Amino acid sequence: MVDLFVTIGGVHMANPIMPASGSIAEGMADLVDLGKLGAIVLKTITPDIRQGVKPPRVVEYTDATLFSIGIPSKGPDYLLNHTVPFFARFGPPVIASISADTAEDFGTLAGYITDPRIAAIEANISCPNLRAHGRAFGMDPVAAAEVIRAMKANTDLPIWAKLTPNVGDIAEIARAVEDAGADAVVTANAILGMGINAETMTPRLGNVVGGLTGPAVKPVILRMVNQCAEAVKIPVIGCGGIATGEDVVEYMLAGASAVQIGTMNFVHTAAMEQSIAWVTDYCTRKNIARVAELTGALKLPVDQNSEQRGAVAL
Amino acid sequence: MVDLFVTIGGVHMANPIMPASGSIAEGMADLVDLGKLGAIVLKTITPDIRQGVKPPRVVEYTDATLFSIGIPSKGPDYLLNHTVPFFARFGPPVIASISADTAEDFGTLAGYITDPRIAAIEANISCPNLRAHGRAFGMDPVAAAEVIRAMKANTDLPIWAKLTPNVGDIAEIARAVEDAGADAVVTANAILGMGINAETMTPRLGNVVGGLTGPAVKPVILRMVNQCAEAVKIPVIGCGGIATGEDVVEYMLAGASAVQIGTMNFVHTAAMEQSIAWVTDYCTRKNIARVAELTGALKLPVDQNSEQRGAVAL
Amino acid sequence: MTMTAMAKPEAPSGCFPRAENRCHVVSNAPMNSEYRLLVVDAPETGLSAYAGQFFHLLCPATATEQPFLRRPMSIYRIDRENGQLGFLYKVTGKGTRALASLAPGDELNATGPLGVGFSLPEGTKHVAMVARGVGLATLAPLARMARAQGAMVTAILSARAPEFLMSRDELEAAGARVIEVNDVAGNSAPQEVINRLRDIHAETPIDFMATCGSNRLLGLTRDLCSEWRIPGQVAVEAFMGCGLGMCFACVVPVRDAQGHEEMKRVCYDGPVFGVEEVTAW
Amino acid sequence: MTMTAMAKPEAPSGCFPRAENRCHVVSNAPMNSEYRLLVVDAPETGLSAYAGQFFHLLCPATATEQPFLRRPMSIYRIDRENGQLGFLYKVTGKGTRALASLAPGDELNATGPLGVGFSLPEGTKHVAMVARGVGLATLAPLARMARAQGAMVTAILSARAPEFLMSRDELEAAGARVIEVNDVAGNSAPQEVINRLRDIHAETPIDFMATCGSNRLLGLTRDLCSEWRIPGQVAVEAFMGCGLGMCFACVVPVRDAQGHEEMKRVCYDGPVFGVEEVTAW
Ligand SMILES: Cc1cc2nc3c(=O)[nH]c(=O)nc-3n(C[C@H](O)[C@H](O)[C@H](O)COP(=O)(O)OP(=O)(O)OC[C@H]3O[C@@H](n4cnc5c(N)ncnc54)[C@H](O)[C@@H]3O)c2cc1C
Ligand SMILES: Cc1cc2nc3c(=O)[nH]c(=O)nc-3n(C[C@H](O)[C@H](O)[C@H](O)COP(=O)(O)OP(=O)(O)OC[C@H]3O[C@@H](n4cnc5c(N)ncnc54)[C@H](O)[C@@H]3O)c2cc1C
Ligand SMILES: Cc1cc2nc3c(=O)[nH]c(=O)nc-3n(C[C@H](O)[C@H](O)[C@H](O)COP(=O)(O)O)c2cc1C
Ligand SMILES: Cc1cc2nc3c(=O)[nH]c(=O)nc-3n(C[C@H](O)[C@H](O)[C@H](O)COP(=O)(O)O)c2cc1C
Ligand code: FES
Ligand code: FES
Repeated sequence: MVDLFVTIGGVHMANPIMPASGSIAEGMADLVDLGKLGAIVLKTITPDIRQGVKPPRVVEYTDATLFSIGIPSKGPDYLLNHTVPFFARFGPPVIASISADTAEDFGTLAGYITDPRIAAIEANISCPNLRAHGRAFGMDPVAAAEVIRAMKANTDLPIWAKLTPNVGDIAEIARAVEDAGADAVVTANAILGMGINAETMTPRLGNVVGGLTGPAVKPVILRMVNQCAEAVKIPVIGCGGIATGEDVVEYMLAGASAVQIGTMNFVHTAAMEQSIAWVTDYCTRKNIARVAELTGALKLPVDQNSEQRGAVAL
Repeated sequence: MVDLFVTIGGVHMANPIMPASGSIAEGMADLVDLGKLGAIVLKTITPDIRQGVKPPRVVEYTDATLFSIGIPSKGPDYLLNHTVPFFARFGPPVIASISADTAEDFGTLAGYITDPRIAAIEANISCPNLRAHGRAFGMDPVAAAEVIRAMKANTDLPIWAKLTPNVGDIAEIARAVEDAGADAVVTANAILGMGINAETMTPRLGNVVGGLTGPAVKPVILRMVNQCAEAVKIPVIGCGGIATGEDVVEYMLAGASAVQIGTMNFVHTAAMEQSIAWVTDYCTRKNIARVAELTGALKLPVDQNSEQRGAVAL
Repeated sequence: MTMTAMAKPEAPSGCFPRAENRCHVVSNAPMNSEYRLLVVDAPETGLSAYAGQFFHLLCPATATEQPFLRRPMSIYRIDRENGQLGFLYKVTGKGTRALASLAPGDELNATGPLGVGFSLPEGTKHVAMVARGVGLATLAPLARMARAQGAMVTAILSARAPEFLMSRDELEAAGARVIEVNDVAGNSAPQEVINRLRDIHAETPIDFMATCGSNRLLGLTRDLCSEWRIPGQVAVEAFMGCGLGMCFACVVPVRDAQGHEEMKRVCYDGPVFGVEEVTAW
Repeated sequence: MTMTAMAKPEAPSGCFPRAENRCHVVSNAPMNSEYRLLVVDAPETGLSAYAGQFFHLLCPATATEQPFLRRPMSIYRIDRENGQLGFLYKVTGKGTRALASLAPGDELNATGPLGVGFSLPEGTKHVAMVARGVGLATLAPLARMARAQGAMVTAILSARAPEFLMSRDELEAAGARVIEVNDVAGNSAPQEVINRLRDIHAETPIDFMATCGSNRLLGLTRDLCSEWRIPGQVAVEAFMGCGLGMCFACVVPVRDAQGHEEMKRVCYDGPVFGVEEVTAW
């Protein structure tokens, strides 16, 4: 019997696999036994009610997608009165995700939704910071830390900081949010991208830019997870392009303590369940008693320090 | 007849298509008429002689590759005595590419290889800066600008600054090198990534990290080209995942004045020639007299300012 | 509360009303130069589909096409007796080209049934449906549903030219009266169709209308429904990510009775909406 | 100057010695449970290949495999008379699984001929070659080349078990004397092979050796060559990016006569090197 339990930033999980924010909603319960997941991460909400951006909202690539949704949100009351009760009944810990236009609003919202049915709050700091010309909070260590501090000041729930990959040095941001009190980091949100239709000479997305997600981004985010894991002591949750249990293992070897699966839920609703099964088999045949032993177990060359892994030399 | 001529940072080119540094070598001349290219960009050299990193040096993905080569270099004398004469005889302008451990070394090397057979020098600032713990020069606007200034002080040849995509705000770096005197920017080098073999629990590359290249990176680099083109007045050369003439057009619409094709040369040696033909057909059927008219011709929504394109909102 | 929401099935706890159905292809024959009919053997869950719902099809990778996302296809035929489902599709891009490569015996992974389909008010006597192109695929099972509820069905099928018209047989087999119009004959213009419908209504009053596939047809259906004060529904299309209401990619603006506009998910809140709810799409 | 460099063909200006050859598959039959022989009709440039060179094959996308990079395969048969090329390959991963799906009439895009192959010193009288596994594919055309130059050829073929042994016919047809050894019979251990070679050398002196496919065989070949003071060559394998000397992915450490080690490209400086040049790979 493989022990799949992990504890991530104060949250006890039956296994290290959970959906990424925005990749499941009520509809998933029509096909999948949500009780089997390590945790249930909800879609980001904002303090206000939002409709999201102009369609088209999705572009397809060979093994990636470019989505731009614009965080449609029904606000915190809907979350507490409808979404949380809906998902809480399945058993796994429920993780809320929030976003806001300013650090203070992050804090206020975190306080407002603090509730025993919520196990932790994920801070989606990839969204635009109104005070910084639309740059994401997560692109600046100071702004990122402010968000986490504002949230910690308003709630006792564990805070997971979901980093943006659109930075030069993600380890620096991870360190900043750790110092500000974050209980875990999620690495990472989507990579900013753009699609163009040559025939019409127009952007493929109503919002022009969107987030690149899906298997194609895995090598990039895997590297970032490794960089974060080397930089901080709090757990790192890997998220980016995971499709199979093998991907889960790769992320854990790179340093992740748990993982989130996003886009693949749209293509194969069984992706999370199958990944749990694959990881269990892997540990069994490798004689690994506890899945947590995989975290950071990558065998790196002894003669290479981590500084030598900070730049491309082609 | 479509006019394919473009002038990029002081270099006159018969068409806007050229190989990316490191994607062709003498062997290409055995299959392809190099005389048809817009320019011939040579592999990066360093002042010293280097053997490169430990194999394995390549990992394959669905439509991307992760390479880590380590810039093997035979040094500047070999460049001037062998490489330049070999490529100069084909006709298109020859662009040298250099890298070094410090800004001063960039300057010295640029001066040393200044030669009438070389039309411009590309500064590969994606390589590690020895003074900044291995972070790339191109990750820091100050270091990037220093490199360009050192080169400009030592040569009259046009300088193209080849940016690294491993930054949060590529427009900031583009502005810094423009201010330092760069004649064009190349956007961009490869995205830092990592591959792991779950079975062996080891990195897939001898060097652990490498550069992700090929079609999968196109949406990300296309976005960066658009950001650079909005930020600077000097020409932007698009480079990342281009496989077809359609990709070339997308890059030009996003703001590129010319493009470089890298990884696809390894798969289809005819990729550059076929792209030139496709772009010619495209312009013909769209009644576009000069290919240069495509640059920046993307029709953006009128109600969205460029700040709204700086972050992901999913 | 919108009318369509009434039809949303309640998920019985512990059982799953939707599934990734692993179906076997029975046939996948061309109907004309553009359309193909894909018939598959389907498991129980798949067969619980009703008119207006759709499936999200995993299109196979081929030598030339590797579609990443699934593709939505309306359910065209629900044959519970033979345990079969049918999809009528137009070969347009990489997903449908890949679908066209399926041969009898191949597996098709079809997630569904999905979405909220048509809901016919009890006691409906005469359903009029107007459709063009692939919209026909969506309306065919509605004809069967209406007949089973005892209503009469008149279907106006519109096409570019007579040779592109499909589903006449399917609809007639369902017990519908079929009227064909086409651009070549010049009798497919909105005003012509409106005149036809007025005549039909004068003969046997229409008390429910259904449409899909074109903004023009939606416009005329909405107008007639409002004039005759009868309910009408429209099946809407949108680019999809998940098909399950999770990604919010497939939204269209929907107006409620108070005139408030809200973005609704075609895959989960629809694809069938009241004609008065949908503005343009 | 390494010995192998002598064989590098000079590119005649204005014409292209290598090409993306668009070949048509003649046959692609399994030889045993692991190996297949792919025979294609090839254009002129492809047919200019010689022993030890390779082609970089574009493996087709299939429903389950989409290899992105090409795959290097040694030239196993060069049949200029019939305008055909043959590749003997082992089905191991996604590229070779995709190759296995090719049917007669399909197109194969084969870039080549590539690399520097074997070069037999003039006047060579007796070539001994030792190979195991797929290494046989590389050595078969060398037998023909040697016979054409008037040399006698002895080939020691090693395999796990007799049923995995291949190319006996191909080699005998080329005029080689073939000796089989295998692990089951217990006569394939290096010392056994060395003893065999000593006996052969005592009978008819060997003045050139060739090998490939295993570090153990390279070691014994290097030792015997140095003992007998004869030249020997080895065909090396490495993971490749471009196959054309452009990406520097396929390097191996190569030592020159002065003991200087340098990283050389298997695809462009090799794949055939002097046995004394290659350390381990
Ligand atoms: C609820 C619903 C039911 C549908 N029922 C049918 C049907 O019964 N028969 C039929 O032929 N078609 C139907 N369609 C349209 C069908 O989904 C598209 O034609 C198909 O997705 C095109 O895919 P492609 O890869 O061949 O084309 P491509 O043009 O290559 O598709 C590229 C992308 O655009 C999307 N796309 C393209 N056209 C459409 C469209 N009209 N609607 C939504 N997304 C689109 C694709 O899903 C894909 O993401 C339906 C669409 C929806 C939303
Ligand atoms: C010059 C040369 C000649 C060769 N000739 C033959 C031959 O005649 N017959 C034959 O069966 N094989 C030959 N090989 C080995 C053959 O190229 C590999 O078996 C093949 O690339 C495996 O690809 P795959 O996708 O099936 O396996 P995978 O394991 O899926 O390949 C994954 C990656 O590893 C690389 N790779 C895997 N194994 C090897 C290997 N042994 N050498 C180099 N790269 C490898 C692949 O190219 C690919 O990039 C040769 C290799 C070289 C370098
Ligand atoms: C349609 C869509 C909606 C998303 N919504 C959110 C969101 O609300 N909050 C958030 O933090 N991340 C959101 N994400 C990002 C994912 O949670 C995840 O970080 C990203 O998709 C990378 O993982 P993947 O490659 O497995 O999809 C969304 C992604 C997609 C594709
Ligand atoms: C094998 C390889 C070697 C490269 N060598 C160099 C180099 O020497 N200098 C450089 O500036 N970029 C180098 N690059 C980066 C390319 O020039 C290019 O920026 C990158 O590959 C993205 O383009 P692509 O997606 O078209 O390949 C190399 C890329 C590859 C794959
Ligand atoms: S397609 Fe994902 S919400 Fe409708
Ligand atoms: S494979 Fe590219 S240099 Fe050899």
